[in-house]
Amino acid sequence: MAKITTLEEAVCNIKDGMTIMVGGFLGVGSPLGLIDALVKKGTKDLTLICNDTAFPDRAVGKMVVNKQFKKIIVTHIGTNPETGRQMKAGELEVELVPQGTLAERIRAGGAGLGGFLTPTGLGTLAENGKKKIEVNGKTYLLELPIRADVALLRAAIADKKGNLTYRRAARNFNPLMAMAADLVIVEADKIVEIGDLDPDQVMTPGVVVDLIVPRAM
Amino acid sequence: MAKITTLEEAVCNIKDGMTIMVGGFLGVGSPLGLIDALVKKGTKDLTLICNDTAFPDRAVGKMVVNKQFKKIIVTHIGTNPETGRQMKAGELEVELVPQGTLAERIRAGGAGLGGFLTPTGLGTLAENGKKKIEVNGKTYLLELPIRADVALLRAAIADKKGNLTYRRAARNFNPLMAMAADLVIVEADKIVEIGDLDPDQVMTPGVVVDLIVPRAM
Amino acid sequence: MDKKEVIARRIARILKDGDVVNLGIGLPTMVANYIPEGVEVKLQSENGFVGLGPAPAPDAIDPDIVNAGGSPVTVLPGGAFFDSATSFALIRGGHVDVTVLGALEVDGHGNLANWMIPGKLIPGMGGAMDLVTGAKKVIVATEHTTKDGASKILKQCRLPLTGAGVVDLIVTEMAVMEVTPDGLVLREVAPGVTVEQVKAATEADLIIPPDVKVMEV
Amino acid sequence: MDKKEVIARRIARILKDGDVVNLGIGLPTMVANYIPEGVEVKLQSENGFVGLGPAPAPDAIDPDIVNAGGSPVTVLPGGAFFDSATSFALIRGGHVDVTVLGALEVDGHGNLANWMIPGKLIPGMGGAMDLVTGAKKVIVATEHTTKDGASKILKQCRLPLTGAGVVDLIVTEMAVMEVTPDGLVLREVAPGVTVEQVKAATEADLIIPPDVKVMEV
Repeated sequence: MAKITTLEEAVCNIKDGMTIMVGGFLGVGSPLGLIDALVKKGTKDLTLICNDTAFPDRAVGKMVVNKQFKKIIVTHIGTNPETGRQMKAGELEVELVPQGTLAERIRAGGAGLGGFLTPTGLGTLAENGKKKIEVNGKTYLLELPIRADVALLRAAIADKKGNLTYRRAARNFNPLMAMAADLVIVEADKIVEIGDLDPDQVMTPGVVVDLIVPRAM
Repeated sequence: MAKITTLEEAVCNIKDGMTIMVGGFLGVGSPLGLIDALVKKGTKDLTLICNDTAFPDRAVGKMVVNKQFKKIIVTHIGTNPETGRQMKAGELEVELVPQGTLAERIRAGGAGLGGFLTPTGLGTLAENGKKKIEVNGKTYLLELPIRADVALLRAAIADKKGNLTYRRAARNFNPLMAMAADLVIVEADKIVEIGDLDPDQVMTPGVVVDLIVPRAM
Repeated sequence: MDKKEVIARRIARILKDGDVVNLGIGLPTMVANYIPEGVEVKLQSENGFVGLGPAPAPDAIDPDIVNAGGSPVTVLPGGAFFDSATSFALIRGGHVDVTVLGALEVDGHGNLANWMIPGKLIPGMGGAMDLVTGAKKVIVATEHTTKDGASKILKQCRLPLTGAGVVDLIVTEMAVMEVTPDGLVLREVAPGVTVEQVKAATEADLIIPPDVKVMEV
Repeated sequence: MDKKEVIARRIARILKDGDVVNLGIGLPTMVANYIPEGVEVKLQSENGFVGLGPAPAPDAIDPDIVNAGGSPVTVLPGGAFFDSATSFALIRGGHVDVTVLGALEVDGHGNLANWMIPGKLIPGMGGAMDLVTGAKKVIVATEHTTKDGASKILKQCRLPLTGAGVVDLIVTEMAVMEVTPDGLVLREVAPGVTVEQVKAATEADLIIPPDVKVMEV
């Protein structure tokens, strides 16, 4: 059973040095209240797994500005100049991953797979350090699964068992990350009773969700 | 744009010797009308990719009885004695695949992946002929993607762009197979106008669907 | 009390409130009937849902809601349906706490054979190989001996394996045995059964600790 | 006519009715404005949907509906949202017919560089590496030369690649060029531009067939 709690209590589970996954794409679909609570708490030396670092004044971008990350694993940092500045200054380690590969690595982490073969990135810097495997005369990169200590997600609706739905393009990485972390914390726009969601329309089954907080803003 | 057609016209696309994927789990979620049309047409030497061979009088089980397959790739044949009989008599080649591996192979086929590493089947006959790959000290089997010429699916609702929803446990392999065949034919319980489905509730995007037929029974 | 009922009752008491549990077809399914008051487990069905409920009244059967054996069941409030890849992502990814399966043979090394008898019976592995690989705890529910009185708890499985070294606990009508790194440990004997009787009926070597308990059923 | 408009207009006329198309941020996005009457393309947005529609009126912005650049857009009737893994399954799996991307450099071997300038600008690859790998047709939309007048159509890319040998067609304000196994073929020149002018502005070797056409824009 997922437990309903507050933003402040929820982020107490995140300790210095942990790896966190945060849903969202340029902040759309990110759990903004949880992020603000983390900014306030000042948790540091975190590793971030996220699509991007958003903008300096938005979503995980605020945590970049607040220097809470020692490493980030993302597909794109172009919208947040502070990320690039910290990277160049040697203050932040940045691992850039092709977006489809990042999504699939997170999925593999949640699905108990040891990795997957993708053609993406062949002949580019994305090859570096990766094993190449040939299958039926075609070459692929072996990409490895990725998991986090904590996933921070935004849902549109959560029922009290933790079943989730997402809205529009705010879905993005959220359902994948829900499967791939030891602790899954969801900020939900709306919390409903058990039975209020049609079981066909649940996008993340509640069995993987640990904590739910009502949306902050 | 998906085209709405008849059962008979739809199955004309399936030629002797082709590989077909058929949705369903013990017949639940199988496109029963399309299967009956194929039985009537008598298309033969087919290769089947499906969870199971259902029952002698139900779903793809009827096609087994009608001797339309030269090979089947399934997870389970125990509910259809005719499958076992043909296998023992050397009339039918049977490749048994663990269910999670079959699902993932179909998904990989539709997602452009060259394969994936799974711990399932290690130390069993499922290892046979497969490459083993070690990742971080753990051993996995390399499983390869699988695709078909044609996928035959059952949906609950299709809109006229081919967007699909499935109902209850009739979903099973259908959304995976929708991505993994050159031609995708859907038997839909109900066909609705474009715009009638909420874009959040679509389970298979219409861009992968080719033909829709109204449910036969 | 019937042998099967003894086994099902004992296993039911192992399940903890909140556990996500997958029950195999046959004897394992009976476990659901004996779950203690106040313990709520979430039953996962590998054909694609969590929240599996009891069989419906004959006039309330929904043909799209079946368990992995194809029998009509219900979905409880707060349940959720998903496709086969997601179902096995849950299973392989360690999101299922307990799986209970039957056995043709099981041994002291935690090996399990339950999917084929070469030349005789080849039903297929269905989802069993994934379940024994992915579930956090694997419990084998089996009668202690075959109809002919031969032990099913062997020194070493002779039939093709479903999984190698995967079993945690074996529960029979005579005993509860735990697979440990040191070997198979006898934890409990059924009421009225002696340790000597269990040893005599067991081909595997049993470690007998000083505190063997009497099984509560 | 503005250079960018020339390029966008020319590419728009390449798209066929029913094509699934992914348009990169910036110039490629402009292509959507010039799609000919009677041609309906389905725009895919890698952050998770198909059926991307035009920007909304300022008072009709839905913060959860943005394109891959984070700008507010709309969803057309018959659109569908999905998670990032599904989005890239569509892209990598060959379900996207055409992708249009910008370039920092592109060369006669079909190599494309558009994601970083070492030591200067490292925005990241986002979804570009997957798009060039997976889409059936890769069209580069770029001005022919840099602001300093240097050719962007090189003999060999010097910047880190986004994809190796992936580009099918290059469209600039001066010319349409096709990447073939024999080399880069000049197919069209813009009205008022001579073949000699194109050759002078192009570092790559151009194959000039006898039937170079005048670009219709």
